[in-house]
Amino acid sequence: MIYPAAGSMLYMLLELITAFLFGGLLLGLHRKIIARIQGRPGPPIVQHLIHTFKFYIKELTIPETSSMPLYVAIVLALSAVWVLAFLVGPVLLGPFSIIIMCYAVHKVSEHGIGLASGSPYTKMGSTRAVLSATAEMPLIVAPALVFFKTHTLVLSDIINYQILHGSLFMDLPLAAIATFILLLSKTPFNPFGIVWGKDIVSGYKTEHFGVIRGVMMFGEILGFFVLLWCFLTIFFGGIFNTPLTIMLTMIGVTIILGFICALTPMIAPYHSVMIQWIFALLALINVLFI
Amino acid sequence: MKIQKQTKNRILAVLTTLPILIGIILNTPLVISVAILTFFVPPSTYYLGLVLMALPKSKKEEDEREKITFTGY
Amino acid sequence: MIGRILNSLAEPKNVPKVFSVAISIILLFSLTMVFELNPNQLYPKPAPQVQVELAKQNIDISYNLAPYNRGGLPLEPDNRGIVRSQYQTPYEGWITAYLTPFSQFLRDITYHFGTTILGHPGGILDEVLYYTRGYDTILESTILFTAFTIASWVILNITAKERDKKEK
Amino acid sequence: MNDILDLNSYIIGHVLFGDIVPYLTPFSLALVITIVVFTIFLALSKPELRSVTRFGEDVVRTTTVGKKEAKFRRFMTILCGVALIGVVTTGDIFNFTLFVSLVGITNVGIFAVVKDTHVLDAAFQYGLVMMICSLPLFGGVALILAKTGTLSLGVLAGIPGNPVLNVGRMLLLVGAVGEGALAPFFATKVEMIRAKGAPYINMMHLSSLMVFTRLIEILFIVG
Repeated sequence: MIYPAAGSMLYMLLELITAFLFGGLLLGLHRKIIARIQGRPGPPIVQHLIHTFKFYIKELTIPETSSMPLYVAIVLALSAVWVLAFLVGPVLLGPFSIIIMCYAVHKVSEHGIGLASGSPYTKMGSTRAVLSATAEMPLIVAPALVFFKTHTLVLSDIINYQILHGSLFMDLPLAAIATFILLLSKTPFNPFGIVWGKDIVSGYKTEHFGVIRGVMMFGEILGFFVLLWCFLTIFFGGIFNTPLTIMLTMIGVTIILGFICALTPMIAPYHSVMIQWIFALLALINVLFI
Repeated sequence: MKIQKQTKNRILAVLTTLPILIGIILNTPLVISVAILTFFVPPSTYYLGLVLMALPKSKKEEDEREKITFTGY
Repeated sequence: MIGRILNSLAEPKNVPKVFSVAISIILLFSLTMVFELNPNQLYPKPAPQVQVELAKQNIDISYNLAPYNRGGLPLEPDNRGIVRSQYQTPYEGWITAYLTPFSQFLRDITYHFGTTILGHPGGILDEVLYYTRGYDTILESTILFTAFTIASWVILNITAKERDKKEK
Repeated sequence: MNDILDLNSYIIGHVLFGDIVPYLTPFSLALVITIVVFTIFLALSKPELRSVTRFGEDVVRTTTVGKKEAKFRRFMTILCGVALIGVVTTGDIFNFTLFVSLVGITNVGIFAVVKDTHVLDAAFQYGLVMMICSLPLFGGVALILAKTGTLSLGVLAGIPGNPVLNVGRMLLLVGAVGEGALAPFFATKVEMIRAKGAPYINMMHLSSLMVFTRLIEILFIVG
């Protein structure tokens, strides 16, 4: 059997598909855990993937009020951004700043998805997306601390640093917690998920069905995978640096996330912003320990 | 001349998948393959999805769907 | 308590106030610092008072531009003005003494218009900036004209419309 | 030690555009492509029909942006995109601040022509913040220039940090945060974003986040 060379396009494509399948399974596990904690049997673990594939053969409806071609293009942008983040991050171990950019563009597309359809519910969701862009704060604090500590933001160098000096989690525990909150705010059913809260039907996703929802879910699964991988690599890169250990810890972190999501209620918009801010400020205290 | 929606989608699906296939065959340099994957994976999935979505309609299912008349309200 | 602070931040009216307070706190902290700056940025020239004195004695009429005189003759490669440019260009210092006829007239009658000659739109300052900092000047005027565009659109389409409504 | 290399692994090249001298790294290349793609799509899209429901009525009304208004806002959107390309590629902090203020002005332009009073009120407050923050924005750069004698990021990357430079960075941060309506001052932005015209509003959000990502890089490079 011939393996594709690392860095070739076929290799990257295969990695992409693997990450998509694995991320989908992780989100399925997440849902299962939430159900079990709440005393329900819950859907099977493959359900999230099946859900995504199902949307690919469902009929696509585009509201007449929507702003075309933005309505379609912005969803494609959402998944394209995470494809880029995946290629730069886990596959090529490139600069972390590109992943920050991808997160920022993800916020923009969330906002755009909500606005483009013209429905009042999605508009509420997108207004909240702007509000929740304050999750920017942990995003600036964590890389800043990592940069001051390691003097580099290229992921491969960060990993090398951690192999030499031990994991960054030991030095920057508060920054790691802030990043964990960031990760938490990207998982489904999380307490900070004001943008897709059920109080506004489905937030910015209310109008999106059919193929376009499938593409969106593809992007979200990849995004979850990339953020999880970044969290593990940046703060635990010294311990978990083989594919197997990373996969196992990803499952572990997903279980923890499941527990948190199942046991916490949805927080009101301004309070959600406030809590994320408090964690970011806590991370700033970490500067004293460097 | 107006192209039918299904034909248009098929053409676009082919057009968006083609660069990926070409990239795999030619073994393009790193930066170009990253760019190709970023730009063409989401639209190709989208258009392939659109083609898939329309497929069952052209067969028996379409007739069966028409048989069931709506009797709500 | 924290919730109340955040709720007050949510009111757009309060935002400029909070912002200016934050800036003043930072500025107050920075005032306590010892500033030792890089002296390389100053170009050599006679002190302003000496420049004025020289102009009074009519030794060199170009000193009517005091305290901004940079010397040199326009478009004379052998007699360049003294400038410190950020980027090396072959045209450095060529145009620091160029004056429009009106500015020349101002310069000739009195030595009190130095700042005016320099600072009016199209004055030396623009030229000096252009030849020492390059495209920044274009960018600055772009910002200005964008602001003008917005203001004129608002005046033409909103204010004028309101006036017409009132007349009706 | 070169901070630009630490951040980006390698520099693709310099664009010799007069003397602004932008440089391209993988990071700024990704930003430029994102901005170009977004600007094209946002400029091409037509504004959405916003459905509005009112309490006590059983009707859903749709409203949209007027043609004249849409034209002007589209122009501002494109201008904002061009300014954003400047923000992410420039290799000179003073140009960076100028581009950031151009972005700020165009953002106000996008909202200044909306005919809802609450949006205009919020835009007015945002304009006030922008005017206030031009002091720290340009002051910070002036401080950096006075301390190091250079504005070029390529040179600044090699200069080690010191307290005065840190004050300059702090002022730059505050200024750019205000100019781009970033995190703590989101209130005006949220109010403004209730306006109609999805593509144009989205540009504003894009611009503030792009300014933010570029700002992080610049703060790392300086000092």
